[in-house]
Amino acid sequence: MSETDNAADIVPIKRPVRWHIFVFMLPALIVYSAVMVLPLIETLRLSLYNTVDGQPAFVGLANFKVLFGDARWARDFWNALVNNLIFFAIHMCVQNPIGVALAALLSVPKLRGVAFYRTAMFLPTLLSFVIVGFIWKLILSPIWGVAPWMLDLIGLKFLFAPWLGQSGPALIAVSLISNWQYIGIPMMLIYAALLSIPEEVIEAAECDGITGWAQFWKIKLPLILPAIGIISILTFVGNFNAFDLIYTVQGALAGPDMSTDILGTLLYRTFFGFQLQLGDRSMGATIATVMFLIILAGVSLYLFVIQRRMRRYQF
Amino acid sequence: MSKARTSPIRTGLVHLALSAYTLVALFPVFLTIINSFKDRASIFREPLMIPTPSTFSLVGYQTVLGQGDFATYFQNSFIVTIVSILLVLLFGAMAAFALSEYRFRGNTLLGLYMAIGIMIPIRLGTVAILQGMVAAGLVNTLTALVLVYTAQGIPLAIFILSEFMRTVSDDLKNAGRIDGLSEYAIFFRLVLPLVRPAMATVAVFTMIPIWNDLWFPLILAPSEATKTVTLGSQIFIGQFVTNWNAVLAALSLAILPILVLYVIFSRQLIRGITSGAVK
Amino acid sequence: ADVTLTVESWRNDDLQIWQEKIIPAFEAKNPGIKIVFSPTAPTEYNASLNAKLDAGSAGDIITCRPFDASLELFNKKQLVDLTSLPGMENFSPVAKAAWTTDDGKSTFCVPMASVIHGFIYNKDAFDKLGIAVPKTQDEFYAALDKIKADGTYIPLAMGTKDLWEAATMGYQNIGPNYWKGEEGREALIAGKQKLTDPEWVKPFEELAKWKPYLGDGFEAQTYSDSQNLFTLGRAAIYPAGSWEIALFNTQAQFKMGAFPPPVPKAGDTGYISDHPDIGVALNAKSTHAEEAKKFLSWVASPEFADIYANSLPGFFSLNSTPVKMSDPLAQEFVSWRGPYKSTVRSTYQILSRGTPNLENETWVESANVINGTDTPAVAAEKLQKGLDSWYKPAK
Amino acid sequence: MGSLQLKSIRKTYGTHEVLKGIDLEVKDGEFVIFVGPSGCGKSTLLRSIAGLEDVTSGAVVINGRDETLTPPAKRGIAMVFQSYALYPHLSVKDNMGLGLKQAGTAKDEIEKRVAKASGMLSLEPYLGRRPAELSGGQRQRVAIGRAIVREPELFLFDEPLSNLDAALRVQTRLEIARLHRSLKATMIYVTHDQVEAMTLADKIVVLNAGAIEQIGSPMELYKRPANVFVAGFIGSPQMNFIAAEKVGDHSAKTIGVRPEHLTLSREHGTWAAKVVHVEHLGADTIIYLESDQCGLLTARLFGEHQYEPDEIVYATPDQGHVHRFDVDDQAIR
Amino acid sequence: MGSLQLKSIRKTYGTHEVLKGIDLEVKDGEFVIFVGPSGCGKSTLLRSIAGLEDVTSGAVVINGRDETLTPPAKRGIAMVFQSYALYPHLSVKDNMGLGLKQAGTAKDEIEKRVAKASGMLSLEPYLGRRPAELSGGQRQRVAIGRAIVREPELFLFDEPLSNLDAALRVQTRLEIARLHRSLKATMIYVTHDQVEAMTLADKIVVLNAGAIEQIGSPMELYKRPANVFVAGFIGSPQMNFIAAEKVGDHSAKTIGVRPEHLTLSREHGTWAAKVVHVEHLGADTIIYLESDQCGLLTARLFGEHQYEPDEIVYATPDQGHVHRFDVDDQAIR
Ligand SMILES: Nc1ncnc2c1ncn2[C@@H]1O[C@H](COP(=O)(O)OP(=O)(O)OP(=O)(O)O)[C@@H](O)[C@H]1O
Ligand SMILES: Nc1ncnc2c1ncn2[C@@H]1O[C@H](COP(=O)(O)OP(=O)(O)OP(=O)(O)O)[C@@H](O)[C@H]1O
Ligand SMILES: [Mg+2]
Ligand SMILES: [Mg+2]
Repeated sequence: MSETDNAADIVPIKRPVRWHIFVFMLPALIVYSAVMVLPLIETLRLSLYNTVDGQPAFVGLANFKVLFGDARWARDFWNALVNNLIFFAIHMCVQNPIGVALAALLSVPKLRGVAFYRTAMFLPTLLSFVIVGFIWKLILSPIWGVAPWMLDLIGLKFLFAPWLGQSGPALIAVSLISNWQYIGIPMMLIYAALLSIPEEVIEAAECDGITGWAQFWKIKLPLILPAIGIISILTFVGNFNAFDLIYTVQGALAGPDMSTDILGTLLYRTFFGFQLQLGDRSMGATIATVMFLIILAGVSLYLFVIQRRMRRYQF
Repeated sequence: MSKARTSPIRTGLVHLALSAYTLVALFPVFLTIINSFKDRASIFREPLMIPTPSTFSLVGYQTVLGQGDFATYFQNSFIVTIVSILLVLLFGAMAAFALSEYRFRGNTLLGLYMAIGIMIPIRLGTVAILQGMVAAGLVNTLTALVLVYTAQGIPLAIFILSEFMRTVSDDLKNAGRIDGLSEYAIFFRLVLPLVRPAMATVAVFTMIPIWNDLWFPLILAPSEATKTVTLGSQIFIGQFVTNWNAVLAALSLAILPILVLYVIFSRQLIRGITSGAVK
Repeated sequence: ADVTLTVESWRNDDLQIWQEKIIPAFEAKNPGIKIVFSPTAPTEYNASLNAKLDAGSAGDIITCRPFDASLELFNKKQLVDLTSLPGMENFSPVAKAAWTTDDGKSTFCVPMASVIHGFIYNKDAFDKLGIAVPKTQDEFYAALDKIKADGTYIPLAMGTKDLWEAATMGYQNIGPNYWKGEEGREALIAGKQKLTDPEWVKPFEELAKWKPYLGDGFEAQTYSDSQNLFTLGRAAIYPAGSWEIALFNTQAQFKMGAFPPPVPKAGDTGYISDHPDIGVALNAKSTHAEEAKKFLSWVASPEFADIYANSLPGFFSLNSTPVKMSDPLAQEFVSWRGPYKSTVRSTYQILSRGTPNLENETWVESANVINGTDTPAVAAEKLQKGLDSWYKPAK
Repeated sequence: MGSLQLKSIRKTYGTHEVLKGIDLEVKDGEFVIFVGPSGCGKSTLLRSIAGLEDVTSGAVVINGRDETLTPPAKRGIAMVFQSYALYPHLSVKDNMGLGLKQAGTAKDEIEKRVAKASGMLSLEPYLGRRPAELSGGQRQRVAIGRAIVREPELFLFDEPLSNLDAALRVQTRLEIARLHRSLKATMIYVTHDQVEAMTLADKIVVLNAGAIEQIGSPMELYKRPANVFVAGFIGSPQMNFIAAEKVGDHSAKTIGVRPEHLTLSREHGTWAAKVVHVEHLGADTIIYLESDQCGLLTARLFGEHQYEPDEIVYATPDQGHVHRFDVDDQAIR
Repeated sequence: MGSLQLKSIRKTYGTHEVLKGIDLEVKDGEFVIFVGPSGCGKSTLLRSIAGLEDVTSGAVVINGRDETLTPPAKRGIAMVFQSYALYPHLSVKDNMGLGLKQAGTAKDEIEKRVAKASGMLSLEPYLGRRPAELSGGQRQRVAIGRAIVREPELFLFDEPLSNLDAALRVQTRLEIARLHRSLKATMIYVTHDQVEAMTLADKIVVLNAGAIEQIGSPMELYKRPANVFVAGFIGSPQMNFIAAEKVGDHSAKTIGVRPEHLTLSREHGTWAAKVVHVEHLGADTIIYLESDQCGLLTARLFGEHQYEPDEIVYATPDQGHVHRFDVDDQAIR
């Protein structure tokens, strides 16, 4: 095993052109740029345009001024941002730790039935939003009451409330549903990372008396830290782009009273319109640009600061 | 002989924890499936009951299967999903290798550029994509979907794979170089096999949004011949009336193939691929 | 070769009717033209249609949402002016209003159907409890109290989870009685009335009174929960739209009746919301405009009206030629058209063109009022403020 | 205390039987060395003692208790892995200290022991480095250091010195011997180095293809190998084996003479032979001979000697040091 | 052809200079062995030759062409890594065959060469296994096999025999020597084993702390070490160094006598000393002495000898074999 130190390589000046780098990059670069980046840039560009007197016109940063300056836009935006942060925090505190823990349990050597557990626990992640929304609405519904019934079984029925319909709990409830759905992602990534830890190192730890939890904390966790970094950034990106689940569970208006509105729902409602609200591509693109900048900041922080500092170990 | 390194108590606790979460994970799915086999009244009257002879009903499935050419839909979904996954894995892994293996100027910036795709929902680019596809004459072809999904999957693939590729021992790659392997051979013969678990992970992560996507099939390939399962079954999600039997049946049906794909890919999640390589 | 016309629609529930009745009827008369009905999930319809129209890959025939959504498409020249389409004369200007430009000059969709609001009730329950059909507000609450006291039934099957239920089935249902239908609506558009005026606050006050009559946990009760509560016989009254009729007929195991929104005092003029909901238009990029116009003319014909209204009871034809409907519940609804004054939903025309969107805000506030999170006055004030922020009525 | 008993340990991988019933008794404080050809099962046996491999059958008894099912952490052992198995994310210092820290040893005590071990292994300059920044030999020393700081009752060393240079090897060997004496710990040690085996061991266990060929003190094995295998395996260069018939001995099948027990003379001797190749090691000279009578012979002479290829010399076996083996390859005593 | 020239190769890791300007010339077909203490930079130098490390400055010239920037794949070399670096997902056979396959060698030719190499290394039974299923020595042999099947002009071996048992080591050593002769390939070899170094090398390069101490033939280094370092490094047990003053020699700072050049006698001799420890290796006996005059002394005697600790003996240096060093630790000739 050895470890790379990214900075240490000293590249001699006149290295021959390494064509293979181009070859490796090219297919991805072409497909991705043509089908994804160009259309997206085309869209983001709209944030600098708006309809003036029925004609599309370049308006500079006026759209951004509206978004942050107009009381209603700003209120919606900040509300969505705050909700989004809560949404993200819940994912980081619930989904990822549980996902990591499950992966750790699954990777216990010589455990029977791992494939079954793994598949079962990943199943929610395979489901489409429609089914997740439907089934959880059914479960949490006070009318059809699977949840009240089950709480009743353990004598806690009094705890039940129509969570999805109450401003406070709705966001938490939706976040937890999303956690339930997506737990497979961190689980699988971490599991894959754990599998690549050489067995000898674990054996050495066993001999050293480092077992169980201590082994996880002191040996495995540091070795899979890059994977943890990835799930964090993926969660961040995923959460700040999320919208489907809230759409299906709480509707486009992210009720009650906008309490589950996150940036994604705000964006989609604005961009594509909803019901009588016509799609507003310019303002939609403006919101998208702001979201993009937020996410870009996070990803850059990760790529340029965290990822560079992170030590990787080769096996 | 039982095992020295696996104490029964610890194993028991592990099983307990895993089973507990398995229940949490499976219960809603279980609800979906049992209810898809019930008539409408009992779905709502007794959502928790397993189907009894009196409540058992295949009406949902009959509706679904009578509603269109589901064999074709499944075939389309399979083609689109599999081809896209293959392309994403291939292109993504190649780019990830270039980014993680070689130091060159602009490396990180290029990495950042390739990550833009996970930062903006691709749906926002719909109009331009659709215009492009119209111009290229690809509307209502599976190729259009494959292209979009490949582009959509590449950023995540690069993100994950490059991290995993960094953990492949340099000594190993160097041994390959000494052995006269070209950089391509090193990639295909050494690195790819060694990041199998990561490839499986990426395959699964790529597959889910593709399989479940409604939007692009709707926009790019809504014709009968190119419909995907998800698009085919969205018929049942009505405006005012919702045919829950059919929804449940359609969705239960749609889980199965993706579950099969998952099981296939997850078999690549194997332990100790790299053991015995270096000391 | 045959010309194939594709119909874009959000009405995926109608797929069977199109395939089994409408299309065969048309194709039989028009050899050489094939129709493909290609519905989309309603939540995706507007967005996907817009994208396809922009890129030029949309179908020939476009199903129209009422008012601004379609007007926008027409303004972008994506829909063809159908003012002079043969068959258009079968519709009154009122019927065409939802798809006509503000200046009334051009009509761009052939009206297909409207929906009427009211209340559907469980006749068996009413009979059992000895309740007469309420005509006034007082009778209405008396009936609700009686049902509630009995305890067998949930008095009102409505939830606020999906928001629009509260607004559409509640506010827009009973509202016209207070703002006097078209009179109030036009005054609002003209800027002569405000949403904070008593005419417009009153409906909220009524809604607020509904809370005790709703089922447990109504805050999380979804639209389909409400439907099921009613059709499974657990609720007595269902604030409805006429589109429910077809489904309820197949699902309810009891006799049903309907009554229009109760008037405030006996003798008051009653108003109903008779809302144009669906029309069809011609895609400007269609390569088969002639054939498509043939089809549209056919949609404008009494023949189509008859097929459509009878296969979809609850969607009432807007055709001037009366359609004979066989469904009793549908007949009940349509019978109100005479004695009651018709109006369209207050927020649909012009007032939802800006941001914040009045319709959406109305959804949110209606739910808030019922949930008790906003008082009627506060709700009305919020709505008016939102409207003021962008709507400047012509003085 | 650190006694160990192995009771007919068997281990199979699939159908391949790697350990074929190993019985062994190691007394408290003994230094036992396993030797045997590559792949004979030494590491597997060591890992079985540690509890890292589940034996297929048999029992591992440590300090009188059957510990076959005890997890490695509870066996009170320290092990040096043949593949080092260092913690890649920890510095040299932490690699050594982690086990102690886990056991709750006081901080300054850890410091002290790590300092001592790294001094002993000349690792001080590298304490802050991570394994990836070390040379092969340095890594191996860290692995040794990690084991010895823990001062357990039972040490398992798997070829711990194979990547060290001669000087360091001697030095480390002496340190291990000193450690053995001072801790009174039991040590089990795998090595391919004859010198190590001869100098360190109280008892050498010769393994071959998963079975024990002979157990004995170093000199016992050298002087009285029980069979041809042990005779050939112990001692380098290897013992010369000569078909007994060829030299007129009919009571044995094979006779064996170690290279150092052949005397060469240019004038006369028992067996005439031709010089094939000469290796000058400085302190010794190895001469490869070919004789019609006995086939290939190797002779080892002390100091430097000049013999030229193709020269004819006479080799005489040292009479007290001729080994005789029967048809079953067992030594005849 | 496989000549090699290193021109003041320097390599730094961060601020740590690992190679401090190495100049070396290896002629076509030569067998060069690098020896030196653990961590002195042998592997780094080998890796620089292979092109796996970018040298900080200097040039690597192969066959007269400057190949400093040529990628490893194009240098026509084969290398055995100290850490083996086997392809973990390939069977033993494929591990060996991959390079050939890549070069487009015909299938049966690959088969043949792999079969030959695995025969040579006794790997036949393991051809279908993956590295994880092999013992340490078997892995090492696979690494050797992988290098030799390619039959390139330049071989780089990094401690290739360290995990092999004595018999196999001798055998493999001979195979490598034979390979060297038959392929006429140039070989560069790192080892800690003195016997290997002495028997295989045409030329030994003694490295210390990143610099070359001496280059010469094995016997040259043994007989005429250029300085104290080389004198101490070559030969095992180490040469005895005695402060020259103590023994009355004022023209030198240190004198050195190898253990094998000390004669012991119970009766008389130059230096009186007390026996401290005796090691019986069978063929040799190592006796550790302590003398008031010269400090610790090691003597190596051929065969078995009985000396008891605390006995007083007299050690006499072999006059022709006394080395003298000046204040700069350089040999005085
Ligand atoms: N990546 C690195 N970063 C910093 N120092 C390093 C790195 N790799 C090696 N070194 C140091 O460089 C020196 C030379 O290492 P090298 O591996 O060449 O030694 P070596 O002579 O092969 O030793 P050994 O006989 O123990 O294998 C060592 O002191 C080592 O600690
Ligand atoms: N996982 C495995 N599956 C199958 N066979 C294995 C496995 N591990 C080891 N073996 C085989 O078991 C035998 C014993 O291996 P072991 O590592 O104990 O040998 P060793 O005596 O330590 O050899 P060395 O001196 O080469 O390290 C070897 O022949 C090896 O090929
Ligand atoms: Mg071993
Ligand atoms: Mg080295």
